[in-house]
Amino acid sequence: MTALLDSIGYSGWVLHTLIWMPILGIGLVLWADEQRAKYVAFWWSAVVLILSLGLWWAFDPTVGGIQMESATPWIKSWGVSYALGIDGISLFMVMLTTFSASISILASFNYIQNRQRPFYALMLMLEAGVVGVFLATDLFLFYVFFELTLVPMYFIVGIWGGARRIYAAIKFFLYTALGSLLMLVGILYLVYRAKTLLGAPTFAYAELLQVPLSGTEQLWLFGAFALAFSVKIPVFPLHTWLPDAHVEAPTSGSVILAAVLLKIGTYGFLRFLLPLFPVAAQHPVVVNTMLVLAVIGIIYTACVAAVQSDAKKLVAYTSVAHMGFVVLGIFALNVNGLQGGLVVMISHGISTGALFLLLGMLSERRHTREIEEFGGIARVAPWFATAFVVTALASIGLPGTSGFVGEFLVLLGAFEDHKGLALTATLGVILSAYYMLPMVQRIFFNPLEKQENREIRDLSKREIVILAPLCALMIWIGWNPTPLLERMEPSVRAVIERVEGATIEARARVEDEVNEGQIVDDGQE
Amino acid sequence: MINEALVLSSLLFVLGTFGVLVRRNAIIMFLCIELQLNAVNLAFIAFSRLMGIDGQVFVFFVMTVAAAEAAVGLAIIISVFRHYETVNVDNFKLLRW
Amino acid sequence: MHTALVEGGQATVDTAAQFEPFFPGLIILLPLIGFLINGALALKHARVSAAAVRLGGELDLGEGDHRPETHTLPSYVGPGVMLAAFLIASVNFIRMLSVELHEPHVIEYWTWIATGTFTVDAAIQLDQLSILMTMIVTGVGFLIHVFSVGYMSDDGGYPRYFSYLNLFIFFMLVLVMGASYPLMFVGWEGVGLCSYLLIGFWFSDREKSDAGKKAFIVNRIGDFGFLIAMFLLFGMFGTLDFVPLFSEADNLEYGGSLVTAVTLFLFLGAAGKSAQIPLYVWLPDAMAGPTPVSALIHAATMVTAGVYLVVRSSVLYALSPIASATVAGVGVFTALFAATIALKQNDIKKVLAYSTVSQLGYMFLGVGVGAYATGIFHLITHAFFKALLFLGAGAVIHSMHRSLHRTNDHQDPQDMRNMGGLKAFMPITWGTMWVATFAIAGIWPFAGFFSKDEIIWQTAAFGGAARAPYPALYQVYWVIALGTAILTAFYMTRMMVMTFHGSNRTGVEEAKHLYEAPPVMWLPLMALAVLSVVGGWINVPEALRETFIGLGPLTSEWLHRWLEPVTEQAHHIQEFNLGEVAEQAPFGGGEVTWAVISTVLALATVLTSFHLVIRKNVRAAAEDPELSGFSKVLYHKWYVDEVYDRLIVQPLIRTSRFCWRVIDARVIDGIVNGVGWAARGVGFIVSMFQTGTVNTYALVLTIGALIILGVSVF
Amino acid sequence: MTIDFSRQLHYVWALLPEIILCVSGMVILVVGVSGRYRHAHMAAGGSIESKSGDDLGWLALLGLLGAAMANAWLYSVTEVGESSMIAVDRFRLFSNWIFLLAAVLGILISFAYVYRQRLQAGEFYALILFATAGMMFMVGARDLIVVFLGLEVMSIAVYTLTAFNRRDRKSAEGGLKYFLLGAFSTGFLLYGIALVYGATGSTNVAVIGEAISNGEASMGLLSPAVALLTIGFAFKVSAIPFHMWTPDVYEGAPAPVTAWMSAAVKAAAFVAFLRVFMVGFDAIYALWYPILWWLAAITMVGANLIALVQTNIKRMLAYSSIAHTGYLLVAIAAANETAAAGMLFYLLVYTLMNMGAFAIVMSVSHHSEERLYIDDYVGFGWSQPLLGVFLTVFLLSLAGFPGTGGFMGKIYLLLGAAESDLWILSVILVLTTVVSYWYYLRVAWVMWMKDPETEGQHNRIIVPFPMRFALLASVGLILYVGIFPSAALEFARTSIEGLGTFGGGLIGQGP
Repeated sequence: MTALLDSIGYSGWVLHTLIWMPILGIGLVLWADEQRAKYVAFWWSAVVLILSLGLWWAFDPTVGGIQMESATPWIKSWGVSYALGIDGISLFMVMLTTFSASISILASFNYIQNRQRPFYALMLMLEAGVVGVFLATDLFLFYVFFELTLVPMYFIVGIWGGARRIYAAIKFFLYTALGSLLMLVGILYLVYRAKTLLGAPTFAYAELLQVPLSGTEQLWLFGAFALAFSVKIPVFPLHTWLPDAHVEAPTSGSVILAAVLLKIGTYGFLRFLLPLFPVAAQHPVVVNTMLVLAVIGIIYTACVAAVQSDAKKLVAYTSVAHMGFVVLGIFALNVNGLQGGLVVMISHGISTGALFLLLGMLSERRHTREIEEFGGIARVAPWFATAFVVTALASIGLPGTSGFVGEFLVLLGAFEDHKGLALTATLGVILSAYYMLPMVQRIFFNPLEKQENREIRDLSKREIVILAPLCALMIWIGWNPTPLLERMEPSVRAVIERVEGATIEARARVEDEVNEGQIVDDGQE
Repeated sequence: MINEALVLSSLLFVLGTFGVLVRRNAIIMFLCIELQLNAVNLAFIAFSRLMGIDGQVFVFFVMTVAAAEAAVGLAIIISVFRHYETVNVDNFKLLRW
Repeated sequence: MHTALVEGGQATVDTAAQFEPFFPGLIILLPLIGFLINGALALKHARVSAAAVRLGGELDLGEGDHRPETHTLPSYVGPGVMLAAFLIASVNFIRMLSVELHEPHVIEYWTWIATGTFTVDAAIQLDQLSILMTMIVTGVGFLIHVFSVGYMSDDGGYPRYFSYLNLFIFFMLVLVMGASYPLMFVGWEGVGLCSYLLIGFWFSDREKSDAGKKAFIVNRIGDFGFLIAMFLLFGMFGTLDFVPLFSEADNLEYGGSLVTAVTLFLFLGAAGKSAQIPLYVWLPDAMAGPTPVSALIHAATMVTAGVYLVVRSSVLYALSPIASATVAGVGVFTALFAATIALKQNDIKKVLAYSTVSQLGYMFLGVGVGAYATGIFHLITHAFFKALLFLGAGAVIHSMHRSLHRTNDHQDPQDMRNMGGLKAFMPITWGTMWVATFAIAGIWPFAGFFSKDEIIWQTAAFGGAARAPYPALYQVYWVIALGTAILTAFYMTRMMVMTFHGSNRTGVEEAKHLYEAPPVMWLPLMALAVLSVVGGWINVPEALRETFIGLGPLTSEWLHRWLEPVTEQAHHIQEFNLGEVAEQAPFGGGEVTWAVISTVLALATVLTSFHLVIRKNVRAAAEDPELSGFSKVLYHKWYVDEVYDRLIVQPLIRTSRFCWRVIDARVIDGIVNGVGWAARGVGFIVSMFQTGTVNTYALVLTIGALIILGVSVF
Repeated sequence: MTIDFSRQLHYVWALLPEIILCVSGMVILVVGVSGRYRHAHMAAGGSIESKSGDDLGWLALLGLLGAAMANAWLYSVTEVGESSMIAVDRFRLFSNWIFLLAAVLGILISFAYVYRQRLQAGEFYALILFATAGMMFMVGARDLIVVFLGLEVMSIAVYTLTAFNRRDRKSAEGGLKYFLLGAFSTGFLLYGIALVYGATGSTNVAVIGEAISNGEASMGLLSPAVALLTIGFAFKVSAIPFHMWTPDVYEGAPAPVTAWMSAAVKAAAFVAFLRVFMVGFDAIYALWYPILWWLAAITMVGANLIALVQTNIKRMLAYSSIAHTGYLLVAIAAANETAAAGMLFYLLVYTLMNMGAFAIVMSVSHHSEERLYIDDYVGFGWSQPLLGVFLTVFLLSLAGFPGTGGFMGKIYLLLGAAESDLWILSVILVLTTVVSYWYYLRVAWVMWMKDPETEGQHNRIIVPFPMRFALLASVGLILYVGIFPSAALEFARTSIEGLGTFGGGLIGQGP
């Protein structure tokens, strides 16, 4: 396989292709006629997916740094370049994106009944944007893609969403934009520092890594970046946009949102926050703040999820809890925690994505998402129920599914230095059963009382095609995550080494400054 | 000498400003503005005693411009009067908030 | 995967040169294959029956040979894979018997999780303990599978049932054969999952579905402890594989706080899985599942996993006197507590459920006093007689159910008040169940006598050890254990009498439809009955064998010696730190004396209670008056469920609601929306300056000008 | 060619674009009052088919083309000798491009409006040309006298244009308000000029700068002078609290005039503002920097907040334009080369996007003054998808979204602010940008996301050819600049060269 890929120069063009193919697809979709747009969009995204699969082999798992790099000057006077690259952290995010994009397009065939062409065009635009976010190695380019993902999502939620779609869309948009614009100022600060150092401004990630920053500067910049990413993740208490957005979004929007958009935040932590501001990232106040927020997120949102009457909202809240695990893993600041965080990201993408797909299929059939409206559906739709139970179990981290591997590693990592917090976070294991099982029971089990429920159809062939790979992945990752882990490890190690490499003097300096009361940690408010 | 002239100029200017603030008749307001311009002219003339001829040249330009402004301004006031039958600015409140 | 297993098996033989495993991977793999086949059939069948449900009816299963193929194949595949697995396990067992195996035999298949600092392989560990557990699981499992063929024959979810059952065996084998804590945890939660699925097998019934959910959630509380223990262990040892971990454990300080924490958290896990106080509440509810499931999961195998866990970690427990005392204490109090509740239950399965909780308590008492092999011993005998009791109860319920169903009677088929006099209709069931009752009551020479007596004796001996940590405490334990044995004899006799003796209370018409279970069901009963008699003879202590109680040459202390490689490390620690155990019980008397006393007491209780209960006028459920006084408290299980609901469940739900409705919706969203509204409010107010009057504009302009002038000039 | 201002005739060459504009304006006036046009216009009765005024429009465009050619030609000349009243530098020429662009777009979008509203085409187009010439005077001025003259040439023409629609009450009212307040503020500006003259003895910006840095100026006169000049310019750029006229005038003025003036007048004022302050008052940066800091901050915050509650789209865009003033004031407060270049670039992009947005507002209102409420846009996107997408692009660009020129402009401004360490101001800028998202996106959601109660209310929208051209050009340029900004950025950056040396920006600290 590797030889075949080499012979076509795969690693030279694939990254560009993954961004530009979907953009090209926008044109194709708009050009196709209304009824065929969905097929065009699906097959196009499937081609992108297939192209991205080659990364599995083309990626060199021994390299810790960024590979397949390429950079073309874009805005010379600002030092901006169109620079792409991939490493163990972004590899799976990219594949997850192409995968969930295809899946969610396929899942929209019935759901989206009007204005199909713009819908699929926006989906492809979203795909391009998200892939770009994960591939960009230039902060300017990253920021551009980061913001570009907002627009299609805004319209997808706002146009094809539910009753309160506009509120949800604008809330999503403003929340995210607030954080990201402050990050922009942070980026510019870095660039300005780079300019005074190098003589010319640069946005290149590799060069910005070289910029020496004082402890105070790091803390401020960390705050700016962390706010942007924390909103995106979302970290408690910045999470309230998420349930609204999820509930109102059409199925495919929810899927993409859960599967990849949230990951942009945690990806940002791994790619930018930790390496760029290593001193701030290990400052005890910062670490403890982030960990406490993560743990609150895990416990609190699990509780809130449990009392939701809207199934989609319930799953939306569980997303916050899952992402809390990721943050916990990241700020454990060790190999286990980070790798676990990455696995949770992947696993959450698959399992929560699948849950949203299933709930979408359910509401397509019944036109409601109220849990109370269902009951006993396993009797009329046994395959549906099977898929749902498998997914739900993966979501609550049953061993043997992908969810367990990630959460286990996260908690293992967090436990090394933060026993109390990790112990509290582990309570999330109990709470996950507390929110998930009652929902499964009330929808699929219990007596089949309502006539409408009796008429619910089982999975169609298309739906099986959508769900089967997802379920297979959940179980495969649960039993054999090593191929994933070994591809991540060098990159994760590089991040850890960078953080640990930040000198002890620098750390001491920061502490002195804090003791003198010069800085206020604004990392999270 | 220059100080007295400047004080007078500024007094005139303040007077003009005050007029604009308190009067409601568009034409009177415009006249107050003219008063301000003349205050400036006075300052220019005063300065030009020390600084040379430029100031006096400037005054001519100001006068010319003031004349042009007067022409346009009065035309606009007439236009407004056609619609409102008044030149009291308190009545022109179609555009607000 | 098959080939990988076999190859892997052959590749790593040299860790124990003498022992040659015989396809051990297949033991695990076979039930998985069975699960896949049955699962596929179940899915296929489910579509058909779903179509029928959608039309408003139920699928007509037909009788006998006319059943759909989805129903015949599981009958062979389900028990078939179990038999095959049992045979392979037996081969391995026999091979192990013939060699001296001091070190566990670990077979690695693939790297499961490897992050660079933490590695755990998908590996199985063959040693004396795991092979024994494997034998129990596959052997008893096979019998119960066979029984199920008869018991479930009328059920619409037949293939689904067998797929769950096979899956359960798969996870149970992962649990007992896994070579590391994480892998054990996979099985640990996996069996929990299957338990959940099987308890809620008839998911259309809200109560049954609730029971499954309750089991899962309560188990997860235990799993929380297991997880924390694993994290602590990883911090202490840097590995979670059994072999390196336990060999490192020798270096730990005796009674250290870390090891105490680890063992206590592990015990939380064990308490969840094995239904000990305070997490026992799910097990009685779990009786909602099909009765063979209760026999397999909730009596013979899964619920004993906690005991297995403690024995597996015996090194750690031996190092922590506090944890051991806790284990023993929780065990003995659970034994007593559950036994009291069992006294007043009328549902035949509930009695057995509380009896199981109680017996599990005995096992924990055993492992808590350092008698690890004895704990396992009771686990084995209990697996035989409790499985037999449940299957017997299953046969009774099966018969009752069919009879009530045919006569359109809506009485509860599990309520003993509706039974009575069944001896006449079901003689085999009656006979085998009495065997089991004698066994559980601890009557010589049935299996339970040897195992339970050993536990009680070890408690006394441990409490009297030279440097025993809390001698008084152990004496209390010993007294309670003895007392509970009497209670056990009483409630079991009561159950037997109410079910099989006295007058028939089913009703005349119904009684015509009562009959003995088919051979496919009673054959396993017979097999288990035999085991319930002779099962105890594998481990008769030297002291008893010197007297007639030991049955002479028929018996041996085999189990103790067999498990010695697993437990010797723990025993060394214990001996080193506690000194020799006592030869005398607290009130004097040696092992033999007390064995005689206890069996006499038990026999006396059985006889007395038989006459007491048979004379009591038991009325059918519908006519039975409400209980009062202390009986009512016992009948209502000390109101523990209600207390939990009041103290834990409801507050949790209320807190959750508060978090959602107040913190999320009011506070956080309130701030978010408030900022939005405030911005627009300010905007609105500021826009009010835009009055439309030129003078206002000029005034604002002038004020601005004055400010700027002021700032720049002064 | 070299221009030597010691020879009076060379002023003609240096002012060639302005002269061409003035001449063509006069020609249009003369042609416009000739019987043919007057008659044709009246006879047609303002029906939409009448194209009588179009000829004059094309004539005006021809004049603009001539000016553009002259402007291009000026790139080839070099200036020698004493510094004069007129600058021939790239800074001026770049600004000229902005005015020419604004005028071209303004005229292109006016065609339909002019005949729908039966405006006198001749005077209308001529006044646009005159005003453009005034702007050019303003930005080319190295002498405060010329600045003043240019300002007045521009202002008087714009006053007239504001009140141009005599049939419309609002137009007249807006014109009056603009006129009164404009003249009032001119008084402050003039007084400032007088005091500068008194303090330094010159009205030439370069000489003033030298005098100040040599310490020859009287600070007692200079500080009120700078304050008064700030007030005068702040009025023209409509910074809060000197902005009060803006919403009223923008709402009252004929829509194409609003579109054009919101971009061009602001640009002219800003460029002159920048030149006077950065070249003339560079040495006393510390004196005026805090004033501009606060002006920028208050303007950004206030305008964005008020814009939130607007229901009329013209008025909303007016407040949005004030908000953009705030962003641009950051550049002046930063006062360094990057900021200056950023300002030029931003003005260019702002012209495109703001006029584009107004052009669509005009087509939705059927080239009249109706249906201007945001709620009238319900269902607009789906019945006019192309226009809807265009408006969305314009709004996203105004909001500063990546992929559009507005984003690049904002980044440029922020980079300028960064160089002067204006971090707090940068944060205010981005925070108020978030606020602005709300009202820009409100239009987007009204037109795409709300379901209309009545169908077909946007079916009769007509976009005549010139406006179509203007829209396509604007969208194309905005996207082009948003995706490939290098050429434009480079152009803006090189246009700053030779403007002067700035040292002031480097001493900036938080106020």
